[in-house]
Amino acid sequence: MSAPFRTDAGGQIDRRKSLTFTFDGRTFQGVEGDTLASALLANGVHLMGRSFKYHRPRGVLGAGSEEPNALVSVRRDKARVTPNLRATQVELYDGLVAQSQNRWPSLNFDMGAVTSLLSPFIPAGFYYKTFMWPRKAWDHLYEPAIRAAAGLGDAPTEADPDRYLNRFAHCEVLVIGAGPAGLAAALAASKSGQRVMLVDEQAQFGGSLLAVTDALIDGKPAQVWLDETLATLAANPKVTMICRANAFGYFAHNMIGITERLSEHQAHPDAGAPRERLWQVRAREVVLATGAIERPLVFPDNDRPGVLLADAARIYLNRYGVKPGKRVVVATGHDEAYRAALDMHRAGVEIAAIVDARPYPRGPLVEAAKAAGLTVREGYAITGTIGELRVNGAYIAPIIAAGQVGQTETLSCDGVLMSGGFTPSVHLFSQSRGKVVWDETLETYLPGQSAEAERSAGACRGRFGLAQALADGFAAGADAARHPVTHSFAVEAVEGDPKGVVGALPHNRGQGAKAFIDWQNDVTTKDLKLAVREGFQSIEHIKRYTTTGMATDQGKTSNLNALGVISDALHRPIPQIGLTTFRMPYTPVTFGVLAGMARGDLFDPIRTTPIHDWAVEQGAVFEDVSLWKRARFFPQGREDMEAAVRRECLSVRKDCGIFDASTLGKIEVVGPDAAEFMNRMYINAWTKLGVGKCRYGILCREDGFVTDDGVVGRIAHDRFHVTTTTGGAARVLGMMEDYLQTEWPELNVWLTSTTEQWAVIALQGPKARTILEGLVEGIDLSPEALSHMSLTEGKICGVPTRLFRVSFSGELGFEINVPAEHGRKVWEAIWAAGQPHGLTPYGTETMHVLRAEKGFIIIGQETDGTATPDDVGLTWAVGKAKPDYVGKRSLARPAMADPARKQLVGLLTQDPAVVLDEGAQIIVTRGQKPPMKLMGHVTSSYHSAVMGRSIALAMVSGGRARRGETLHVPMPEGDIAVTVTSPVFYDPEGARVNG
Amino acid sequence: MADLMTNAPSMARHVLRGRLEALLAAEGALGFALPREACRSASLNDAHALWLGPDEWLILSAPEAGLGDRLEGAMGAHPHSLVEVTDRQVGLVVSGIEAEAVLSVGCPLDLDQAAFPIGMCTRTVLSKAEIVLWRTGPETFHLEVWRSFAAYLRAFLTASAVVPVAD
Amino acid sequence: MQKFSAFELFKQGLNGQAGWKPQWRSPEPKAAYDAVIIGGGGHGLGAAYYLAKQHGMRNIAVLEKGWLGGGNTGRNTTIIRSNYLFDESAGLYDHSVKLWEGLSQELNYNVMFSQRGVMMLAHTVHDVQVFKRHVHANRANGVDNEWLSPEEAKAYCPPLNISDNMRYPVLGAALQRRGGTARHDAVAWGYARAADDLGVDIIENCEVTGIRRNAAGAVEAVETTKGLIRTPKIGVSAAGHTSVVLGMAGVRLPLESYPLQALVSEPIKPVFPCVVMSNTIHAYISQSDKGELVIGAGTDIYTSYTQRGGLHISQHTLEAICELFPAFRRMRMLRNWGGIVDVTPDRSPIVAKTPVPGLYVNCGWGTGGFKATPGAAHTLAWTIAKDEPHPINAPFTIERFRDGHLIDEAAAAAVAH
Amino acid sequence: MLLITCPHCGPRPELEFVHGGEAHIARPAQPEALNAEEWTEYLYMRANPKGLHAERWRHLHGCARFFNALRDTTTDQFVVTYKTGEARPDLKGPAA
Ligand SMILES: Cc1cc2nc3c(=O)[nH]c(=O)nc-3n(C[C@H](O)[C@H](O)[C@H](O)COP(=O)(O)OP(=O)(O)OC[C@H]3O[C@@H](n4cnc5c(N)ncnc54)[C@H](O)[C@@H]3O)c2cc1C
Ligand SMILES: NC(=O)c1ccc[n+]([C@@H]2O[C@H](COP(=O)([O-])OP(=O)(O)OC[C@H]3O[C@@H](n4cnc5c(N)ncnc54)[C@H](O)[C@@H]3O)[C@@H](O)[C@H]2O)c1
Ligand SMILES: Cc1cc2nc3c(=O)[nH]c(=O)nc-3n(C[C@H](O)[C@H](O)[C@H](O)COP(=O)(O)O)c2cc1C
Ligand SMILES: [Zn+2]
Repeated sequence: MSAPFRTDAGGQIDRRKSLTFTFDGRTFQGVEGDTLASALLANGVHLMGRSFKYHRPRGVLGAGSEEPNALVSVRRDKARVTPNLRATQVELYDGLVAQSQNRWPSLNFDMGAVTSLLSPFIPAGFYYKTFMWPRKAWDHLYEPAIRAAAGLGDAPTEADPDRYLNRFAHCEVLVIGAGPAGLAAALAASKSGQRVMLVDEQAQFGGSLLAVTDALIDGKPAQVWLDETLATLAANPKVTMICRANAFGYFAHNMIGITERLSEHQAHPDAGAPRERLWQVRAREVVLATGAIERPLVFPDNDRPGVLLADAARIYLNRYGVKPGKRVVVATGHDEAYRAALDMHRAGVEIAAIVDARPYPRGPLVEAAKAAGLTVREGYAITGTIGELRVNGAYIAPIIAAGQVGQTETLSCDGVLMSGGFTPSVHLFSQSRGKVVWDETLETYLPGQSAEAERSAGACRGRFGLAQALADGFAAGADAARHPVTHSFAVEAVEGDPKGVVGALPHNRGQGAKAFIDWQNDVTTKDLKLAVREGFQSIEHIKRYTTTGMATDQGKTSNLNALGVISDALHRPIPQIGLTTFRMPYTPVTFGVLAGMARGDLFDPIRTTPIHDWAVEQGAVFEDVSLWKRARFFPQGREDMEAAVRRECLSVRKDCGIFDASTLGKIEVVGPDAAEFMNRMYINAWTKLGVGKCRYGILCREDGFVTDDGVVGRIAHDRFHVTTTTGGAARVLGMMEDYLQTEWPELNVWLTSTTEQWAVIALQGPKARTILEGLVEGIDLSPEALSHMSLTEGKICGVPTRLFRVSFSGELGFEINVPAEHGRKVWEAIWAAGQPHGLTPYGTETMHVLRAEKGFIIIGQETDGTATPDDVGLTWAVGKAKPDYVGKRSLARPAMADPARKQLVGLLTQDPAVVLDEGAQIIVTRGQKPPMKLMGHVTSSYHSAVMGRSIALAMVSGGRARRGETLHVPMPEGDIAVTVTSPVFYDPEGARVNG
Repeated sequence: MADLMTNAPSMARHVLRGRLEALLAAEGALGFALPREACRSASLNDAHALWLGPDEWLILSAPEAGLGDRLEGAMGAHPHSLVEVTDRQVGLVVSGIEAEAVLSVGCPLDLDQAAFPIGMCTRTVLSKAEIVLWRTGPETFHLEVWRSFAAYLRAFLTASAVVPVAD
Repeated sequence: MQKFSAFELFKQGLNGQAGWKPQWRSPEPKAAYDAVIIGGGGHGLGAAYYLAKQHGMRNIAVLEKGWLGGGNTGRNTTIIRSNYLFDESAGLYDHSVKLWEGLSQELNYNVMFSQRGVMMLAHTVHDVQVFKRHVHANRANGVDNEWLSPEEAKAYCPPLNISDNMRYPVLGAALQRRGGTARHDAVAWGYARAADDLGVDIIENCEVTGIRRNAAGAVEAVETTKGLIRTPKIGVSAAGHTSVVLGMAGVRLPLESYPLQALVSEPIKPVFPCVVMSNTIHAYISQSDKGELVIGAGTDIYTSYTQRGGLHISQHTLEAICELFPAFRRMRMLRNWGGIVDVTPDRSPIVAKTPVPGLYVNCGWGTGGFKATPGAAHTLAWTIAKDEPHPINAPFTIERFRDGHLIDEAAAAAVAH
Repeated sequence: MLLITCPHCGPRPELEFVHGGEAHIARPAQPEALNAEEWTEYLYMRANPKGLHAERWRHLHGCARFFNALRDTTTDQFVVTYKTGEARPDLKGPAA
């Protein structure tokens, strides 16, 4: 079944390779090289979508990424559904399934079109003026209705199984756009031997050249020149060419974001083949050769299916071998439409008339059309179209005065090809923060002063003709490469006048007529004028009030015409109206390709300790702490967390527990000034700490609030082993480096992160010494030799160790640091040695309970960035004699001495079985109604097995003075009475650390 | 993939920092000058000094050679810091015709030989991990990464090498 | 004021919508006003409205260097909520939410305040602790906030991924049902129209370039690109530009201005019923009435006045969005933009008198001041009119940094949208 | 993503850096000697200029050194970068 509108020969398609596809369930045939749009047109299908607001039937308007109308959903399988794709960019493959959008029940008959009838009452911004009463109806009636009517396609519902890649790239010259200007630029730059990249969003390189049929370049037909040029570039190893590549963003310092479609165009992509790739290209110089976008004419009912841009129609004909209809009206304000008319005429499409709004169009193209016998109606405007789902006639009328037309005539046709001229694509230039300037002659904005190492070439800076584009491109390429090559292209081509028309054509069709400016968002000339009438004068306001230029095409075809209409309404020239901001992306970019490889396990690195696998084998349950996975508890059998933690806690207190503390941050502070540096950083005093001794260190920020803590051991006179919290490791090192490098560079001390050098095994419990005894060499574990808060070096299980005698549980405890590579071996040896002694592995949850029983704080749990050392009961740690330390001056601020500050206390519920909620609030008098007078909150709360009851830590206003007081914790079920106590619940004398 | 990525042979690692006298003394023990040019390495037999910062070098050496002790001994009382980090990180060798392209999936540096010649080394990032990247041959890179990031790095590189990236 | 209503729309419809008048006048500035507000964002326009409406000051002007609402008011992700941790903040933001609840009616302008619920996801044990603390504190303060299990969170927001094979599984969520979104532009326009109706002069394209002080040090005039304007009272509501404006009066502030980006997807049929925020992995998302997914990103790491930021910042956010809503991976970004947010060290705003008599400032809203628009405007107006703060904004002084009475919501949220 | 010239390593991508806030705010030698206003000034008050900004960066994932830069905050273009400890170059605006 051959498609009725397909020509017999020519174009960039392969007629022998037939492809079957469906659109809204109907099966069609296309050929290799088609886009969905060209294939539908070949089958005579123009109606491809419905508009956003009025659900007007819409046909394809353009042939590329500027398309506002023909948006479809493409479905590969249940999980691979993509809404809002432009049919003009969807490459056809065998078996493609496409669906129209925003219509119900069908594209031909859409109930939503009733909004078209209501259109007099729902102008731009109508929703701001109504739906306010009754108040509740907004939530339940109006807003849901507005939402249901809005939106285009349906979001996918399944997780996207496709993969996306990333790529950083660098080059000396990046050329964006591979039309004649871009190709010439790449050619010139490539001669320098530097790295050149050439990208184009289309499936083929060539840009406008792909539809050129009659021009000669350097004596060769354009297509031959194109093929040869591409071959030359491809043969150069320093040239990287990427097609299907949307240069979507121009970022600071010449970084360009590009997305490349890798497999979407294939019928059967390889399993696992990535769908798209993000290129982040840093270019020394950029050449923008992005071409120009054809401008529609603005006249009533210019949106009927069958109304196309003239150059797009020419592309369909010459590149895809597709005729837009049998008999067309060519409506224009620009010479290029004559080229389209001539090509149509040659292909056998009847030209009902060329209707030119300009009074005296002249020039070679116009003459050629006349010579070919085509009817040219000079000084005529197209004033409307007839037809519903497809245009079947056009009204035309002579322009008799500015804004006025004479007698209407009707021409029958099945297509209207229109052209108002071309608008240079200054999107990327503008994104780069270059300033555009208004060009009086061309009546358009052109690139002005550059802000980056960049230059524009070809149609995107108003050099429209083929010869001009080639010459301009070549010069730009040479300039960008700083390589003085020249070439003068010999071009034989008929060129027209580059100037066109901007704004709306005059008509006599009355108030009700809708002349569309922004097709996709259904913005008409009337909407723009209404906005002006309502006082909106800034183009930014008009944009936002009418939504013009805010659809998925970002106004590619509409922005300049909108300015034209507003200029008329405000009686101000266009350049005085201003321009809205061009923003990335140039065309829409898939979320997935921006998210790239960061998904699942690659979302963020998963950091694990040397002992991690052992814990996995034991069935540990893990929690995320910054990037780390930490074992939270080790359930046995069917135990839940509560039961496991209870058991683990009791084992530690009775026998011994083993805990993986490897994630703690570690910093080696080394150098003759190490103690001085520590003095300045930490609140504690370090000078007198003996070698082989440890101290619990507190670090404040300069604003006086506690930011981190950890045990610090003195390894040698000039060497400290500093530990930090797991989450704080990088922050603390960064803070120390900051002071060291920028405030005290004279200090002879250096910092090295050793977090991952050491695996850290905490052994806590009365039997810890007994278990360790047989494993160490050269280490005296006796309390006399290794007292609480001291450290020693020696060997364990044959490997070197830094052995700390410290306790975060209140029991006799050791922290065994061994080189990470040996961590698991040593752990297992200790584990084996501990078996006869009831050694139990425990996780972070038990660790938290044990320390809470002892009243030890956790940074980030008891503190929240607003607690001073004194607030959390650590005044004892302050080195009183020190002149200064980070945070000291801030602690002298008035608020820091406020007796109402929250202070760390213990809370005991009057009912010992009740475990308070962490985060629960505290009030003094019971029975309050909101807003209550809040005195503090519960920071930690657990069932304590060893105490046989619940315990909690809390930050309470003036808390230390409230010991013994009864306070209340308001809960939805009622207040819970609590007694304020010391935060140390267990072994307050601290006898147990001695074993 | 197996040939794209291999584990580097085991080696001893030290971070060397210090004032000039200490550095000169260290050079005596090393038998070669510490590279003073940014992002360059110097080697003698199995010992390598990688410039990481203006007063910071990563010293790689054969595991049993005892270089750390010799360095410490040589620098004596001159202000310095020598910290062993042998176990802190692991070495990974990425090599082959696609090495540059695969690394460029996650590394934002220009890895062209003209910009990143043999012998160049630097801390940088590879996707979400910090690495030390050291070019040891036209198509060979030695990566040093903190050990807990190694699994991520391997998985990332494996995922990066799925399509031919010979561009 | 020409009344907005369905009836009026219908009437005008019969007449080609020809009878609508300008929503506000575009007057030339007078030589002097009783008070001048610098900054025509929601906060500044709102302050003018309340000054006129509640304090009877009619001879006042709003000076805007560009177009109304063109600052952060026109660039934000419109998330509104009041479930802040500290009493002071909860008081200020809930004051706002209460005003939001009647704003469309008060202004006779539909600002599309949509109480769709704001859900904040917890991904770690620490998150759970922090959010539960919020829930408890909010309830005790009379601010609605409730804790949801992962399953309840999914029921509230069906596209949410709660599987535990995520890198950071959802462990629960705090939901404020009264939270939601509003139409940003309408807020600026609605206040402008209502203020204009009360006689306030709204002057666009009028940049303040200097502040003049008299011998006693008090303000006496502003220099602008439209000439000198005398006034004894100046309220500054210039968001990202506050340091620059107060610098004109010699006042230094604890502020830094960062780029903050947002983006929208192509519009789609309704799929997303609420607002979801994840501070831990940096995702902020809702669906607008027009159908786009509106997504907030994080700030860049450096200060800037360029109203744009780096691609990697948007990438980071989309990573999180795609993880949380894996079906959206095939959705496409339609537009991305940036704003300039002024951030204080404790992430709480300043709405206060300054050391300069007659000079009042409202700033430091950082990444989260849209939600506070009515409340900030209302309390700023009060402060200007009475030369002393309203009890609700009394804690939000500049002096709190000197004395240490910080209100540190940074602990509460990395980015407080 | 900015391209930042580290005075030690040369031009490198922003991903390797962290920003360190305003430059040339030296920590007072004797904080105790400062009155409340002076300490507040040191701790919190920032120029936050629209235009040339002297700021600190750290090449964290590179040489790990802090350094200073003059950057125009209205364009994000760097005018110069220089080592910590060096005086702020006497420049008024972007190099012409
Ligand atoms: C991307 C992004 C997302 C955000 N998301 C949220 C969110 O989800 N929820 C939330 O609550 N908040 C959010 N915010 C923050 C919120 O947008 C702002 O806090 C709020 O809009 C500030 O309003 P404003 O009126 O104070 O400032 P603006 O709207 O910025 O108004 C200040 C005005 O002052 C003008 N001005 C400045 N200098 C001068 C001068 N010299 N002379 C005259 N005029 C001057 C400016 O042009 C501007 O119009 C977000 C911000 C951004 C940028
Ligand atoms: N006489 C006229 O008025 C007139 C008008 C328009 C076009 N033309 C013709 O246009 C040609 C001008 O050549 P040219 O090279 O400047 O333009 P071109 O249109 O031939 O090429 C531009 C190319 O840039 C690509 N592109 C645009 N934006 C892109 C992006 N963001 N990312 C990736 N690719 C992108 C397009 O796909 C296209 O291939 C001449 O041959 C001329 O005949 C003439
Ligand atoms: C909530 C919200 C929704 C938006 N939706 C759209 C949209 O649908 N289409 C669009 O083009 N821009 C949309 N924008 C972005 C604006 O076009 C614009 O980028 C933003 O107001 C910043 O202004 P600027 O880009 O002109 O600097 C939206 C902005 C906001 C704040
Ligand atoms: Zn560096």
